[in-house]
Amino acid sequence: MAHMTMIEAIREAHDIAMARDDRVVVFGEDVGFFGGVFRCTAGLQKKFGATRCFDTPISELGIVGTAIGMAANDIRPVVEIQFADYMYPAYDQLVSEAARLRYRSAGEFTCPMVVRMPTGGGIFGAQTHSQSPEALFTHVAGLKTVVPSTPADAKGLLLAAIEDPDPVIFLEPKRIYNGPFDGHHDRPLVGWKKHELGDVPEGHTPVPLGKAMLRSHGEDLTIVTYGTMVHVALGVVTDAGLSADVIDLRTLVPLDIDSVVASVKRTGRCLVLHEATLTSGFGAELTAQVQEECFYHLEAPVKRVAGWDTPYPHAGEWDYFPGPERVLRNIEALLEA
Amino acid sequence: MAHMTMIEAIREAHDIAMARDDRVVVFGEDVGFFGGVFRCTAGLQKKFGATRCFDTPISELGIVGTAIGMAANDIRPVVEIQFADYMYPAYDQLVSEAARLRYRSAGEFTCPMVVRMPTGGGIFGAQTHSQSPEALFTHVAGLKTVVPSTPADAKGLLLAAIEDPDPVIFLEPKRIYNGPFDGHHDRPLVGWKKHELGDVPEGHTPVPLGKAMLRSHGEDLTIVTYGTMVHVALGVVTDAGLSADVIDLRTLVPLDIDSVVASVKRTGRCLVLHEATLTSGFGAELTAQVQEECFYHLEAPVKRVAGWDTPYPHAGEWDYFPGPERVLRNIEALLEA
Amino acid sequence: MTDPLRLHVPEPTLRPGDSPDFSGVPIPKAGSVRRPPIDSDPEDIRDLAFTIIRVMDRKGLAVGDWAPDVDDDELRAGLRHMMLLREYDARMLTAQRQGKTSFYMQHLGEEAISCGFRRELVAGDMNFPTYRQAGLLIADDYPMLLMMNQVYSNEGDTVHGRQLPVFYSSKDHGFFSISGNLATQYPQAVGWAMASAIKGATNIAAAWIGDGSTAENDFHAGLVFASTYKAPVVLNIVNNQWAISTFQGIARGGSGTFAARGHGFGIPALRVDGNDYLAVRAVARWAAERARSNLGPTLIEYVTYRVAGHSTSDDPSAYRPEEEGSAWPLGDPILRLRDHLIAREAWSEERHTQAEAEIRAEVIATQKKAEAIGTLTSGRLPSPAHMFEDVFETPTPHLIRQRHEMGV
Amino acid sequence: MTDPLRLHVPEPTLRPGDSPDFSGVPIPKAGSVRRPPIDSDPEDIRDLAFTIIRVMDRKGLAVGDWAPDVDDDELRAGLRHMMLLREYDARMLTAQRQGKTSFYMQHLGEEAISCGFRRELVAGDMNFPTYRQAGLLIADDYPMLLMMNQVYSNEGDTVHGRQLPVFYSSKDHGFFSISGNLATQYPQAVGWAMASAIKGATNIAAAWIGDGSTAENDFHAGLVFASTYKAPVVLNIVNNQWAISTFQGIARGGSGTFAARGHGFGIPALRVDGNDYLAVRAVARWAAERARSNLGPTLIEYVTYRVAGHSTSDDPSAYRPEEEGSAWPLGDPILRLRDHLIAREAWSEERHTQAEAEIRAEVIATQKKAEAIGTLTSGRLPSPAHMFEDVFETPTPHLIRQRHEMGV
Ligand SMILES: Cc1ncc(C[n+]2csc(CCOP(=O)(O)OP(=O)(O)O)c2C)c(N)n1
Ligand SMILES: Cc1ncc(C[n+]2csc(CCOP(=O)(O)OP(=O)(O)O)c2C)c(N)n1
Ligand SMILES: [Mg+2]
Ligand SMILES: [Mg+2]
Repeated sequence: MAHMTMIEAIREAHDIAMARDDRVVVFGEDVGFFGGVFRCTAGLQKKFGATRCFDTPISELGIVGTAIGMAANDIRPVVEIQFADYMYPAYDQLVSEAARLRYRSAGEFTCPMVVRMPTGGGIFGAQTHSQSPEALFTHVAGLKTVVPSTPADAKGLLLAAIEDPDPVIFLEPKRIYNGPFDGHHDRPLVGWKKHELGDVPEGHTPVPLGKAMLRSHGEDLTIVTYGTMVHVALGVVTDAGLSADVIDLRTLVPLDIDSVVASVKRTGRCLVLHEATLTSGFGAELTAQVQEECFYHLEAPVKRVAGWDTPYPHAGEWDYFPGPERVLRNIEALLEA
Repeated sequence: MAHMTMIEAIREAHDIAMARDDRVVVFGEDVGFFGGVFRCTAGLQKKFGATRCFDTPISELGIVGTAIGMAANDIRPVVEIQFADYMYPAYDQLVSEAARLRYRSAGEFTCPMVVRMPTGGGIFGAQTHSQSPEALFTHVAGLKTVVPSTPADAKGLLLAAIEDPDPVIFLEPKRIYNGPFDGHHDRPLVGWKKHELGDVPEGHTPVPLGKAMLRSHGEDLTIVTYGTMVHVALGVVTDAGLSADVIDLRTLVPLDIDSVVASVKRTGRCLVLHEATLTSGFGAELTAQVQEECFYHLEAPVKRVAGWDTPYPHAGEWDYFPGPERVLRNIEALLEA
Repeated sequence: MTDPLRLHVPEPTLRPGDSPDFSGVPIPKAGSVRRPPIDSDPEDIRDLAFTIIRVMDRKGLAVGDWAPDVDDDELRAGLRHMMLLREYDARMLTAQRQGKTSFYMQHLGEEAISCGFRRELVAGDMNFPTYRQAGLLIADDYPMLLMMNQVYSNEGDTVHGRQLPVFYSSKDHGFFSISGNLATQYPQAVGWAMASAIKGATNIAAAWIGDGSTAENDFHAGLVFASTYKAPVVLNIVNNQWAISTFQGIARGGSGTFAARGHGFGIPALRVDGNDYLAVRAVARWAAERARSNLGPTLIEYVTYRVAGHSTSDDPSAYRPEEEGSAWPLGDPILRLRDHLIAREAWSEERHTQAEAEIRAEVIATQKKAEAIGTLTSGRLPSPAHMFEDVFETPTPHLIRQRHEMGV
Repeated sequence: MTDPLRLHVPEPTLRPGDSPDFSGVPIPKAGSVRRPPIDSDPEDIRDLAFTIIRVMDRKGLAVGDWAPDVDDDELRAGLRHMMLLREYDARMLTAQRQGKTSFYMQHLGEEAISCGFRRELVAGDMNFPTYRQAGLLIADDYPMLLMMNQVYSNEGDTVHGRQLPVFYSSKDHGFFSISGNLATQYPQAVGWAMASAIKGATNIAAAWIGDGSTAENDFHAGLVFASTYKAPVVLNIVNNQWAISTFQGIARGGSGTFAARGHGFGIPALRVDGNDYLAVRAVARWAAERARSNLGPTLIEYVTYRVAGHSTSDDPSAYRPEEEGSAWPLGDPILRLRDHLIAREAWSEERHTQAEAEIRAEVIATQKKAEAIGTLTSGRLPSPAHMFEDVFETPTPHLIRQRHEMGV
């Protein structure tokens, strides 16, 4: 075990995957010589050569489109979209092509590929560096969607994603690249290297897709969340001394609904929490499933806390972000309901 | 009042809007000389000239991108995407640009534009002529989303959409262009001209966005739906002699949740019905809102019936489509729950 | 300077009711265009994007630098492929009209392009076709029964009735699964070719697109990546003059030709008579050799004419003169190759008539077999269980639950 | 033919530690490129995409056909605009480093392009800028206080703190709201221009993009539509040699220049010295006149160098030689215009030094005013209520509910 940041963990996952399998090839905007604007691929070009890790033109469509062709030709592309906010030019290739290639060809052509992208807010990045578009992937049959919340998971889930035979969208909550942000932007951040969750097992240690992780155990309510919001939830639970299950989904598709249902049946109350805009966010799907499976155990309606239904503002970052105060207020209401 | 098909009603809405306002300009692939592959714009070029109604290159990005620029320059573009399945190349322009222009510029630049697209299955169009991507729009702050289910609504809502100061996604359920398909694909279709719902008021008769319509009134459950599925629901209710509210949402954003809540509070049971894939479909949002608002009135969990979470198949059209049998089976289960 | 601006909307010169007239289309004489070395600087061969490379002259003789070395047997095979494709098209069109399937798309007049091109590739190369290159399969001896099964979406369809008719897929025959989304496969072909280079393999890729579809984003992405990484790919544009109801001037805009698009990327571009089987083979060979020699991509524009409707859902008489197809000055690719074979004394009118009859019988026999399995509206269809397979390699618990709910 | 293929990955010749060397960049002599009539056939002026149009020679004299007719006052105004922009950049960069805002992007070395271009447009024309054309505002006398308020996201920001610093918007000054998504505004500019033509108005549009961003889809869509409808638009490409860490060879690929991209669309293309204020004005004038005369679009590539980092988040020393900026052979646009003005005896070293001081004082004074209103981290910020406004013209019931929940 070694302490490292999420960035280092991601870099290590690349490094291990590339060393184990010649077919793993890494590319994207600024990922080659420079090593990525968040440095997640730093050193790979030097170590594996420009044929295995290279810079691309600024064309998300081209990045994903060529990756699909490569994946069909026995290469295992791991590509970076510089910010999730810039994935839209590639969306057609993801939805119409990557997601359906196996189906369309009855397995004759497949698309084992990972599309990594930094996601989420909290860095004063405004509308084009803050989005959380996970629901735009979860609605698409044929895509898997992963959101790690710790360095160990980032490493392990990325390894599993690279080894997965199907296309995986890998969303990296950029606000927690360096440490577990609990939503208290006015307090100093504790870096991963000094945090108990910063421990990362050595070597080739994939974490299977589709398994949620209970990050806190309690009796009064279940908080279902993922990514940065895991740490906001944990912070609120600790600070307010709540007795709550905090479920870190880790993978949205395939979804570990059984873990969620087991918890909610026990607690009887459920809060669903994410950064993305509320309407048609992934929280809607979670809520729909929870109310269906746990209806007779619920003591109050499932409550969603999410980003407002507006574009992501700049100055209003902390008004927009569903931080500790908003979360706590809603939990209190939920516990009283 | 005159009976007409939904295609004729859409054409008439264009015609009226173009005659009333010089700024209304219509374009898209094959919409000019030919009048559109579904003929929704037939005759407009002849009547208003090629400057007001013209063919475009096959570039959905270009169509929407230029429309945004025009809208900012005091033109009112009404553009057609040939099938909703082909809107993805334009998705970035819709999400990142059209939806946020007013916000970004604090109202200095706006985007009054309508993007029409035939949507939904039931025509043996397989994966690329059958999709229902409404949830990909409802998640985006700044877009309105409309789905008519009758010729009168198609005309009236389109007029309202064209006059709306903001971008409107106008989804036309192609399976009911010619008549109200009830899901019984083995029975002959009754055309709109012979159907009571085929009546269309004459002249300039906009139907306001954001108001649902109760299509059937009953006591035992509420079916919330839109588009083609309105007619499938009505068929099931009639055939099975059910006492049910059938709510035709007509507009998904803004959503007339009050009408839904009022009904569900009365019936205590709610079925949400759409063609799109289940996971993260708009039904998830509806379910989440209904369970939150009606929790203490619900006698059973809200039930969703939707397309399976697979790409849309060709030969298996009627296995995929959530037809009368599947709807009835779920209603029965819901009534027993 | 203060005159009001006006919008320019390109219009074809002729519309229904007008007499077809191609006198304005300059057609260079066969053999008149030079064949440069494959490692030429693109700037030195710019002119090849503004002419038409043609091999067969009016008498049916193969003339000029581009006349490829193809022997009689191979040419007779080529003729047979085109005739098979045309007969296949005719039968499937009728089958669709009879309600045996939902949809069909023909190649009428464009047979030389896919049939000829395929023969210049080798096993292991990969085509990324559109819906109008079934000749790539036929010229590679893909079983026609499988093609028909696909069109009928019957139990014998290798893709389990999931795809629209004519959206074939065959990895073994170098035919990538067809998408219904135009142009998306252009950058994929480039990526496939890049993978070949990454692996140090020798196989190349071929991308296909229609004139209308060059307006799509993906065409640009394909060109950018092919240009940057010198990908071993042949970038084909089939200019059959029409998108659906839209003539090529709408997509082409102010550039003289589609081939010219390559020049903005430093990609050598050839423009060729798409109805001249020999010319198609010659340019395909040139481009494939370039790609295989690590010289990078080549753009090829095939000049042809879409004689039939866009698809069975289309009625071209609504937007163009009816007889335009027969007036098309580049002629019929089958008749032209037939005449060439006769001119080189490797074929005869009689053998041709006989071959027509044999091919018809062969296609009919295959069709009977296919229909014995089933059509979209009768017979043995794929099991609904297939609907839930291949979404992922291993179905998710969620999909298993849906499949149970469906009861299959 | 059976040698293994290899992937070609373009690399800049120099990396950190190497000595800058631009001897390989051919720089034509000032005045050596001819100025063709604005209605020239694009084919006849292809060479203008492969050269560099330059006006000011080494002695600071304006020479050749392209030397524009601009009077002393106007040139002194141009010099002042560039100096204002440079000073503004310097102050805002420092402010960001001091934590007063989140982000900033400089123009260092590129001032001539936006400052010069703006002066060839008229009121009512519309620019669709990227984040590196603030000169369009400054040269149109947009209040610098408003620019600073935007950068600080304070209460005086006309867009209510919603946008990232430098994403200005001003309809009155022909400056379209900046998007953070690269290239998206290229087709919008074309659409805006088409609208002008549809209405029979006389105003034109200008699209802006960086060298790296030409790889995006939207660039292609913009070119296709501009070419087809002959839209009255000037299509600008600012080639400052770098995207973020990626040199222009990655986006450009095998084509000689970015200007050449226009040739595939029959769009006339000019390549110009972007550090030569007079040359910028000359080509802008030529292109604007073409557009206004209904002759359609022009593509212009401005050859320049991004002297500073990409943004405040970037450290260029990690990927290029440190002194590359000062070795850039096209010089500094401010010094070059200063020298020209001195050569034509309309300026002096003393006046320049004095102007520098005045401008600094002016910018500092404005900055004080802005900071008195507030910075991102202190003072009066926009009310959170603004967050819920302008999503739609009329807020939906849903948004009103959220706003109430937020308590604002
Ligand atoms: C992205 C997308 N947009 C629109 C369509 C609808 N469509 C199908 S074929 C076609 C015309 C294509 O014309 P062209 O590229 O010239 O090919 P051709 O049919 O002539 O071979 C159109 C518009 C589509 N399939 N995909
Ligand atoms: C669609 C999209 N992809 C990626 C980015 C991230 N990004 C911002 S600026 C930039 C480089 C742009 O380079 P260039 O076009 O040359 O403009 P310059 O910064 O040199 O003026 C990148 C990759 C973005 N903003 N939008
Ligand atoms: Mg065509
Ligand atoms: Mg640049």
